[in-house]
Amino acid sequence: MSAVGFALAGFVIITAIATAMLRDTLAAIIVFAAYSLGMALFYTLLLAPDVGLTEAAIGAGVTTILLLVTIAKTTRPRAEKVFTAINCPAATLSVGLVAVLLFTVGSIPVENFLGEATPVTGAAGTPGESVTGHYLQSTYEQTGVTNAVTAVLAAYRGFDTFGEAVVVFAAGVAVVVVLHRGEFL
Amino acid sequence: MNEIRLGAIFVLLAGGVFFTFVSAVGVIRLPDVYTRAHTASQTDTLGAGLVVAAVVLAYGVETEVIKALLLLVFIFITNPTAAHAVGRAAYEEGIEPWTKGDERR
Amino acid sequence: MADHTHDPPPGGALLVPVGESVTLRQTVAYTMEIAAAEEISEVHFVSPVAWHDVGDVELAVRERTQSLLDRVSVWAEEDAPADAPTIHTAVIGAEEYLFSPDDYADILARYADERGIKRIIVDPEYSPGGNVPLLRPMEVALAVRGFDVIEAPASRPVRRSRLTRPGGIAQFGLLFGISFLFYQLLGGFVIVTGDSFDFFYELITGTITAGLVAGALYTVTLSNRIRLRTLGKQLLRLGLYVPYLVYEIIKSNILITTIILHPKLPIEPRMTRVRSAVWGGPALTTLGNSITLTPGTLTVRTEGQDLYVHSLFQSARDGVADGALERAVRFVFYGRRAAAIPTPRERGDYVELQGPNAESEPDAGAEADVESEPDAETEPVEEEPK
Amino acid sequence: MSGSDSIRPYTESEIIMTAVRIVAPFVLTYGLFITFHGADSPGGGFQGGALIGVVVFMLAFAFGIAPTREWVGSGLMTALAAGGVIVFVSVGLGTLALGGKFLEYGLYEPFLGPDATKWGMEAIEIGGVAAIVSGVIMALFFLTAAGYASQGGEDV
Repeated sequence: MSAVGFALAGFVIITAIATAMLRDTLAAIIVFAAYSLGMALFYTLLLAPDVGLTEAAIGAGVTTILLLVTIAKTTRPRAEKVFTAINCPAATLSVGLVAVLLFTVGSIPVENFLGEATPVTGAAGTPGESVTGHYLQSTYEQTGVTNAVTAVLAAYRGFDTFGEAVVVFAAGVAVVVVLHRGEFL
Repeated sequence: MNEIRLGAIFVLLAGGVFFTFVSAVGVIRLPDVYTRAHTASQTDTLGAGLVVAAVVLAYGVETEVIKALLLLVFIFITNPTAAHAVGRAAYEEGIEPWTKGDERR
Repeated sequence: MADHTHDPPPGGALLVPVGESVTLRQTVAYTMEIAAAEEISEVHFVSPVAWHDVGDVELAVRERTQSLLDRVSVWAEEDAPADAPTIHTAVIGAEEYLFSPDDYADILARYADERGIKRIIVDPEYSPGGNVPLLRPMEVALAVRGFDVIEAPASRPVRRSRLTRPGGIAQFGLLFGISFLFYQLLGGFVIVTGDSFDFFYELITGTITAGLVAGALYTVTLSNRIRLRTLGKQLLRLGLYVPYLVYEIIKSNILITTIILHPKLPIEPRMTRVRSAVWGGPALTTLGNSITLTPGTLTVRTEGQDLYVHSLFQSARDGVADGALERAVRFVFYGRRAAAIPTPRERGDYVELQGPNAESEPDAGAEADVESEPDAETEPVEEEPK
Repeated sequence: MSGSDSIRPYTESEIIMTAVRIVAPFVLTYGLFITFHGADSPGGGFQGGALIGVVVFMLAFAFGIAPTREWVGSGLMTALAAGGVIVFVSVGLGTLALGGKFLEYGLYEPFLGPDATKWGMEAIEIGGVAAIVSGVIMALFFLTAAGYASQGGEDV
């Protein structure tokens, strides 16, 4: 990862922590928008422009607006302090969970009990690599589509995407129900 | 020729970064929401403009150049509008502009 | 849930929570109207105050609230009918930590229950927690507690242009063309350079897109006053204007950079008002945004042809007063002959609202008299409650 | 704010309204472009749908939420969100009816020619995902802005 990548990663982590710790909801929303923008850049840097585009449009744009409308309609609690106190047990638990996940999904190479380095997911010789390679090699001839991400979403994992789309729809319906409205208005 | 182009790109990028940096300094140094709205949007416009100019120079004649120029057009429409929206919201809220001698920072 | 510790007053009573709001005066008038019509015997104006501000600020808050209540009771007496109801004012919640809408509803409900009040009138613009919007949840909370909550019909009038304007086939066609061209531009003109599949694909999707865009927005984006010839000329002159604007931007950017980096920060911000000699949305927007783009000046508000410009230093202000940009915008929209016009300062259309040369109330920058007369040249406006 | 007898009307800004009028068609075109070109370049239904929804947000901020809601209409949002699900299911069930698996686009080749897979994916991206996302985003915005229905709170 380049220096720009590290700088962006630092920015993203700082804004993420600030979002969690700010007591003023409005400030937290604004910092969260900055976080989303940083994430969008980060995804683009990692050659995932599709995800970056989604993050910029949904994370920085739509979510911010929806959250702002929500505090405009409900309350914006006032804060005497700028930052909330850290809940130490919860913070420890979260950090521990993230660490365990990082090792188990293979984002960080560790030595197993035999003294061999476990491979990072997607690295040469791992199952992840062969799946990635398979998609990248055969997507075009199988689907006629050059963007492998779209092919995975719409063709190889079409059923999952269907579920995802229905979840989005269900979320909308749930809001209608929660707000006691009979229709989508 | 190539060195000249590279140098020009470098100068434009450096200028863009410089003006963006100045705008960030301005946001911190200036006293109130109106004066900050000035610098937050305006110095940015030139910064973005210079960076886009560098992109145009780097790509040469391609369709990407037209896109970059379009980007500039939209920045020139939306950026001042956003600054105006910020200032307007402050004015509608009844926030009085800072004047010289006012201690409020 | 309202358990009555007192008998209700014979003629009934009204409770009105009050706080700083633009529609407070109207709410008081409405309350007294109701009181007169229904021969109410008691009206309570109550100000819930949250003591977030501890220490010496508390006293100031208390005094401000008391003076507000005094003002309200003076208004109420002005509007009172012959057999005036007794007017009570009170500050409540002083010892409590008010936070959520429920907290506000609780103390209001307690006050009302103690005095047997069943009806509450709320001011639509009133927000108890300062800039914390609580009104609707508070109303709900009060209604749940069994009160009859009435929202006073006072509202801040809103003037705005209509979203859609009448449009015809010309507007549709023009927008269709623009959208189609933009679509092909985004695709890098694959329609020309690509193979037959690309051609059909871009043609079909482009047409669908342009059709959707034009169908959805042709009444929004374009007005029926456009004429292609004028539009073409304007675009051509806009092409001449842009380099000039860019030059101005660079010039003032360098100026503002030196000011920001200057250790003493030599700024003299001031609000000014310019009655510009341009009218209509596009021209006004071009002028307003050009003023904003030129560092040192920021268009804060538009009222008809009036632009409220916040400027950072004297030379920027002089630029606005001398109207160079205004002249250029007039050239773009109305042609060369329209550009020769006296400067705003010569016309007397330039007013400083702050500083030593301030026109009216010196400290009234934000709340200066900005009453708007309906302007003949502005877009059609409609009145509607906010 | 002192209690002045007359109320200063709230005027929407001419500058913001005009800027939105100008920018809106380009954003909508771009949103549809991204939706249509998800197969060959970054983009797709989710991203495009979000941009289409954002156009409505822009109009709502410039012209007021209530007028924009009337202009959009609840029917359109319902049609987009529910219609999207129906389109998605239909494309999938269509292949089942032809004797294949769910979303086995290749079976549409007799009707759509050799690029059937691509057309099928376009159909679910555009008719399905983009429609659902744009409809739900608009609906969420207007629903949240309108607040609870129990208070009859229609004014925004």
